[in-house]
Amino acid sequence: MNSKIPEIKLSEEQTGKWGMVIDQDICTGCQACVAACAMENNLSFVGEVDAGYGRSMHWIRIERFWEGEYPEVKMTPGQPMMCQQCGSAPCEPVCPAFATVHSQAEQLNLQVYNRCVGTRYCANNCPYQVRSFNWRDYVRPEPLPNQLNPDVTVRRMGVMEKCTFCIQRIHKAEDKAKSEGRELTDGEFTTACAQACPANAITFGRIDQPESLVSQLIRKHGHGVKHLEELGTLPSVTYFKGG
Amino acid sequence: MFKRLFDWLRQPLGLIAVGIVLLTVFSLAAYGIFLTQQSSAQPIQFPHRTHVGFGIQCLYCHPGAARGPSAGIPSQAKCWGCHQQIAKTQTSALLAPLKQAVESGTPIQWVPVAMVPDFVQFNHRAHVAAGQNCEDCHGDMTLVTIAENPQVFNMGWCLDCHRKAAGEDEAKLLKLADCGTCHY
Amino acid sequence: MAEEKSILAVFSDLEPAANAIEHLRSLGIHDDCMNIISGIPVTEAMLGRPSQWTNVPRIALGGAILGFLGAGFLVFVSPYLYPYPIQVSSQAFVPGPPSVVVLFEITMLGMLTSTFLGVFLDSLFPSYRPMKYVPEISDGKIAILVECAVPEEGKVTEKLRKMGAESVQLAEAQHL
Amino acid sequence: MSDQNKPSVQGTAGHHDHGEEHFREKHLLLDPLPRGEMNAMVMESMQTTSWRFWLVFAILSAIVVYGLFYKWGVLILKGQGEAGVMRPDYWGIFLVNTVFWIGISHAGTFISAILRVFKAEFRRPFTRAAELMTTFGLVQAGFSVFMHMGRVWLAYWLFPYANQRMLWPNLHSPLTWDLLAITTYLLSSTMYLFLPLIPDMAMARDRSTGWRKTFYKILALGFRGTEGEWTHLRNAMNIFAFAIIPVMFSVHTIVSWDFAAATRPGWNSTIFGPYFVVGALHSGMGAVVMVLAIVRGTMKHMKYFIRPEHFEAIGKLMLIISMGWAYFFFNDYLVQWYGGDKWTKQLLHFHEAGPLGWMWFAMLVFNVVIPWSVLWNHKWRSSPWLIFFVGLFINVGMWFERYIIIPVSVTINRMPFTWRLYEPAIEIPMSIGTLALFILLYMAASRLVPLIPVWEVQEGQMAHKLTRFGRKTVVTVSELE
Amino acid sequence: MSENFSRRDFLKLAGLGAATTAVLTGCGPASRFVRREPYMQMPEYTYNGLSTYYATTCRECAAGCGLVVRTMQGRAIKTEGNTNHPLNLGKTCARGQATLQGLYNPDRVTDPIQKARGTALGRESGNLLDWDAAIQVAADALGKHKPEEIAFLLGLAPDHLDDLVRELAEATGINPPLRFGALSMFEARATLSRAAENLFGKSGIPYFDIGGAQVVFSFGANFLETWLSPVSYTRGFAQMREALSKRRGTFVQFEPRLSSTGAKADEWIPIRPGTEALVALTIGRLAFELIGGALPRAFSDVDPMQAAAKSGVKLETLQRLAALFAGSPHSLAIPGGPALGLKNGLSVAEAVLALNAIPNNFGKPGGVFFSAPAPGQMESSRAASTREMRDFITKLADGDIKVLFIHGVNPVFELPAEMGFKDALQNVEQVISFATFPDETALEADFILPDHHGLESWGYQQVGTGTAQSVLSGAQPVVSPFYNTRATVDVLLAAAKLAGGAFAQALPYVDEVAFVQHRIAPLMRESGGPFSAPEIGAFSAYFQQHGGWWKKGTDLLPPNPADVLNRDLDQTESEFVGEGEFFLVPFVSPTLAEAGANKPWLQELPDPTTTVMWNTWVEMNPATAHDLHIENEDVVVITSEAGEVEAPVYLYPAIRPDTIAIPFGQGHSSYGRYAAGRGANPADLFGLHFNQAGDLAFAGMKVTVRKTDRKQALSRMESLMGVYGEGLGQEK
Repeated sequence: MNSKIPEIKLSEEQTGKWGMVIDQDICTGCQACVAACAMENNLSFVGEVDAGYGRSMHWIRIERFWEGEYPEVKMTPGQPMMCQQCGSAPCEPVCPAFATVHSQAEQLNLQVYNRCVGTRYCANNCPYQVRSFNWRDYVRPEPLPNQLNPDVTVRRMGVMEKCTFCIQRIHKAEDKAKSEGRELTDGEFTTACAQACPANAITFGRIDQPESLVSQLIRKHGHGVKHLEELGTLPSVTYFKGG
Repeated sequence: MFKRLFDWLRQPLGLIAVGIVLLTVFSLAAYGIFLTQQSSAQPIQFPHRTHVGFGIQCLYCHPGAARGPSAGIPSQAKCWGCHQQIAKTQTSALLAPLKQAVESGTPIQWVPVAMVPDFVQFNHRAHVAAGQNCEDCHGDMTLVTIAENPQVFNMGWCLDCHRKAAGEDEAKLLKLADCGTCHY
Repeated sequence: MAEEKSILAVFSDLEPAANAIEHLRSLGIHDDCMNIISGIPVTEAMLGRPSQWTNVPRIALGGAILGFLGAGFLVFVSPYLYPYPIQVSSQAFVPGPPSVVVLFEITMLGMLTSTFLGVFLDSLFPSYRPMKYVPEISDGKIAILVECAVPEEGKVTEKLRKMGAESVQLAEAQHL
Repeated sequence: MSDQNKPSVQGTAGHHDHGEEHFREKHLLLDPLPRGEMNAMVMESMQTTSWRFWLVFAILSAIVVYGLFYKWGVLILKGQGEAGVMRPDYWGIFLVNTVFWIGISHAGTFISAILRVFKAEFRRPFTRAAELMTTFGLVQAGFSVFMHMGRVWLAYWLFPYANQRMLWPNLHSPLTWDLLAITTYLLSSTMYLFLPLIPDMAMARDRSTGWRKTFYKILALGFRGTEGEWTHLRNAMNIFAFAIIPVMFSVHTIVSWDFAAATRPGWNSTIFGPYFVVGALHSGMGAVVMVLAIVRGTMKHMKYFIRPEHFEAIGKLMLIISMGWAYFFFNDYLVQWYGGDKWTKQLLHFHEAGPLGWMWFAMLVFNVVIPWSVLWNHKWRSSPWLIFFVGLFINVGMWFERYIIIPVSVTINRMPFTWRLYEPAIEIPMSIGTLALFILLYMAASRLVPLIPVWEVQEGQMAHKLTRFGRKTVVTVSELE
Repeated sequence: MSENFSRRDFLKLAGLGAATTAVLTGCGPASRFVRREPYMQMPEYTYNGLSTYYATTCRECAAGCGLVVRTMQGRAIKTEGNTNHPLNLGKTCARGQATLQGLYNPDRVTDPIQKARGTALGRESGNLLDWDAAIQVAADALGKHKPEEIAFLLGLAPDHLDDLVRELAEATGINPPLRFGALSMFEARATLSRAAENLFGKSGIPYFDIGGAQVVFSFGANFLETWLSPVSYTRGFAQMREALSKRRGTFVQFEPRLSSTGAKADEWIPIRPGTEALVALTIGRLAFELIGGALPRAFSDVDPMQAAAKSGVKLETLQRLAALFAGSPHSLAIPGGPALGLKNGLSVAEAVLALNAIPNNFGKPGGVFFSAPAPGQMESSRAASTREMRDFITKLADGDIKVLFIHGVNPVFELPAEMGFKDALQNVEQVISFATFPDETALEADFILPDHHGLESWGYQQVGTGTAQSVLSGAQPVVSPFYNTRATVDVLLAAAKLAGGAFAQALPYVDEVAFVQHRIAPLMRESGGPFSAPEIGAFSAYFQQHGGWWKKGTDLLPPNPADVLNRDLDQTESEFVGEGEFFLVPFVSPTLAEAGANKPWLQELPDPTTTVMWNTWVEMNPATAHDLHIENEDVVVITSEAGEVEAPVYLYPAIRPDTIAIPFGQGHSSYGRYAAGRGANPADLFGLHFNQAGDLAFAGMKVTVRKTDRKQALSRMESLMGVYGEGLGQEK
């Protein structure tokens, strides 16, 4: 019996540790982040039929809608939608196998692939619909597997997956900083999507440190939006609608 | 016909026979599964004991352990660096595979001994930096010829050590016992 | 006991069976030596028999307590057994309302399972040894099984016949 | 058997008048037959099979082998992609079937527990028939849950056991509660099916030979019918009758919490618990009348045991339950309509006007309009075949209801960019396979297990008699315990 | 240096990789049977389990962005942008990210092969050669023909191969290499260059400083998709929009079909195709009227009323836009995209460029420049226009060319079928392709002598279109070649040596690396670079390590604005070819471009505007479709004077009712399993009409649309229900 486990209760105000800000005003919807994510995180491609049927494995997708009718029609700014790493995530408590849990060290929603038995309750309960399920064992013909990132587990059939905020990069950077006996600095590393974004619309960093770039951006913009905040999910991604 | 067979099976001798058949089938199945879990033999009967006995440090051949996630298998050039100066290399039957591999330029097909599953992200560096010695996990290499792992690397075993390492430090425990520390 | 013989008398109706029991009692045969076997549940009161002792409710209670304790272990102890803290959403390790659900279900499971097992324990089920029985019983007849050292076997048999028993016989244990 | 062997009610009633024939014809419990004769009838009904029976049996077996086992193998090997599930409809027909079969299973408990507690005497001949449905229905529900899982070979991870990862199931998850509840319910309803079966097994044991004798001997556990055995049995059944009622309610309530606890629009409703329970009873009672009508029509001697009075009585219950369902449905609908957020309103609109709007209206017609228009009439609801079709409609309607709640409703979520309509694929043969397995199990059971609890019927016949009050003959029931 | 990298060294430690690629089976059997192979000789800069990063250049388009590729145990794991590279500053586009899927593509050409023309790649249709034989083939091709019978067709990128062949051509008299790519066709580079020449007296690709602009008017320029240098221009766009540091810039897009660039505009003006020049000049006139002063000659002729009527843009709108444009000292007008692919494309380019004279932003921040010339950029080296390609094809068809070497371009797919490239090849004795992938052109060759993938090869690339600095982007192999391929430069060097004579003298280099070093050697003497070294070995190493060489300050050339407005500018509307009722706007798929179709993840990227994956679609206004009784995903046949194309309809709300649009990028008949047989190629529709500068008038057609009775579901990321309300039922 381990009585020393601290019980953490997240309050309404508490922010997470890692966060992201996305400036929709400059997001061009170019899909570079989507491609970067797929390359970094060993995402499977699923082919035309499955992709069209809503089974694509994208961890990040760019949403866009239309406003008005021709000729006054406008495309709404691209809205990159990925796991919002909720502070109080609806996906977590419903997993019967503890496959998706809250990391107290990193304040992220973890998906432990090997623990997943595939009930898909988490995905069902995710208000952002950002979880993807391995509906099949999607084939990567040889030699495509050569590009697999050894830092990221290759998922197989029947397992849920989602954006991890590139936790492998977090660990790598933390490990590097530790080996050099220093603290991790802001901007030392970033997620694959933020790294690729040609418009620099995505910024990643510590939202619990007031001096970090993300915190500064949130303060400066002043009108950031968190999606479906009204559900009390405490998301870690802030969107600037701009315009 | 069937009825006679059925009747025969119902008497004690028949029941014993059924039992024996079931037991045999089950044992064979279990053995079959057991066989699939066995790794094959090493290409070279590498005697860790001898090498450690010469005073060679673990990190001499596996320097990756201090630097990064993987300890690594030494390159064949490294093996040859010493062995080409040793006369026995040319004669010993046990060393023939090494000689052959180096001369023909074919890689040696080592069979990994210490492995964690693919969904576990293990980093040697952090463990070495935390003061773990190689033998804490891999056993005392002075005692073995062909390396074999003294324990199964399962999650309970990992966590046991992580908990001890954390001691009373709550923040450290949170970090060391976080699912996301190893699984992503 | 010296010589023990059992007598099995089959009655087709309640009334004569009840009378027979009374008469047997007057012959000095103790209630404990009599057993009634019937094809329908005949309550003790119908035949004027002392009420039966059953442990089933107690076993059920015991099972419920066991179930509750087991559930309590799962609910209150197991979250602290983890060597690592598992946090889901912003819920406490031991969440209130869900605990009630688990406590209820497992308690009920314990209780009902033990009730079931209680029947087995109390009735010594399953038992495939030879037993004193006649198949007519399952046609709704009522049989009185006298199972003690009977001093006057003939007299008892006689009496039972007189009381309207369809058949009276020395009961032999047989495979059912 | 002679006439004297008839239960003692005969002797005391002994009063013949013109009304008595009418009563006897109508009520099983006033139309006693010697126990031996009833035993023989039940035994004969079990042992009689026509070629039609075997034909149906063979066809169903083929369907089960193909639709259930073969297709399930395909599903396991190739993954859930073989089914029609996707984002956002992560849950499909398998869970519809789960809810449906759990619903069906509620009827057995309702009849044999609630009606037993309230001493509704008409239950006596068909408690077993209903209880069998409970058990077999739950088997299908369990199968359906496992079909749904992405990695079903790891299903054992959901059970609490001490593993080397030191992980226990997540007690926060409604699915874990569900698993516990269904396990509890399956075990307890099976036990509750078995307890009253023991005396009947003893009866069958005494009347059969060959393999049947062995079979019944094993299952009768050596029951003779001693005072002690009966007492333990009665006590246990009493405990069960009371205790299984809350379990039954909890099961479907927890099933509803799988949905109600989620953040989905349209699901997050506090009334889902009772709504689901009533819905379960609705489909369950519908299934009971269907089974009874078929049993009565196809099995020998069953016309004696199962009479129009029983359909009439169940029909009344069905009418009440249908009203209850309509009440809860309307309650849920109104509140969502009135106060729901924009997504909920979109969802309600989608239910009615979306591509599956016909299903929504069919659900209302099948669940409310048809039962109400038929069941109010005493004569109509006494007709086995008419009520069979009412039951059929209700079951289809209730399946539609679950289909609307699960795959249709999850189409509409808070991310309109992902809305997509669910198109079932491998689920269809597998669902048919599940249904076939249910019927198959029931058919097999009908030939292996006495469908009529003879001793309970006899007990009931003993307790009922006709008494004359002045000029009027009425039925009186005495409590035997 | 290249000898130091043997395939063996790189790939010998398969172990960890194998363990990684071994599927996630838990403790199951699969992980028990892993073998680990040690390095034979571990490179000194490699550590077990640690990544090594190599700087190189992205070859997915001709822009020349710098990449840093993460490699591990000899495998390329991830491409990332080179943060020091002035062009992309650490950023990449989707195609750059997916470049590894080309490197490890299952359908690469693995060995040199001799094959029958027009057959798919396979054992039965050809016989594998060893490299000695292959080089002999190339040597014979060079040595046994007259120089004027030898021609090279190269890709769009101005790289070291281009320089090498150019040197060869100068020394031996073979035909100078032609550089071409579908992107240059759709970007109408020749038109831009000619317009600059006409206005400023100097040809060259203009550079638009979008980042410094306050108001941007883009006439069809799809600079956020795949136009000249998409990453660099996207960064410029972001800077323009950067609301935190300064006033948020305004962006107006004039185009008949809302492109994904236009989708980012504050205002989209759906002008009638063909009236771009007119509208630009009208805005110029109105702006001048607002500013006051004498109307310059360029704008004096336009009649705003008439222009409004012709273009379908309200006069008030034009006036408002003119005021907006005139109101800022940093207003920028950019011509591009389909607007230049009109028959009067040059007029459009001139008119729009002339607009920049209103705030006179030539050579000023937020204005128009000439791109900084890359170090060593040859004046003669520029991409061929489509008309030049037509002339070349005529030459081929006439049998003037006996030997054709093709590298890095796929004209059979990219050029309009009408041009008859494929047929013209029949009159070429020998076609030798250096293709990495079995694309349509490679299959028409007699020999394929496969080049390395870009990530396996040495080289450099001149960056000429999107940067303010003078950049020579360096390339080096990040992994050793995966297959039995060989660098084309090495093949040519060896072949030239074998061929002897003038060829051997022309190319005295030992190998590719030596040639690259020879070419970059002059940079050692240049000042202002990021590094310096006294001798070429070190300098070359630095060059590869940094990912290239660039000057620190800007090297943009200001254009000469003197004559811009003092001329007559053509305002007539463009003519359209064909009888159809619809204007056709072909555009390059932003995610696939011309060569991305064989990379599965690029196929699975949703198109930014339609979110369609894996297929071709035809965009049509919903109102038009309604009139024609066409529904979403009905297959239609588009007929132009040149051909027919079949594709399903996408009801696109932001397109003019008289216009349809179709993306370019799919419709391959070969090019690997992910590309072949997928979608349709709009190049089949293009007739041989050119604008005044010789670029193809690909947007200058009118086409007919015929509905078929088939439907084909489009694979979309979006929800038809959620985005368009389709299938949700009628609103109450």
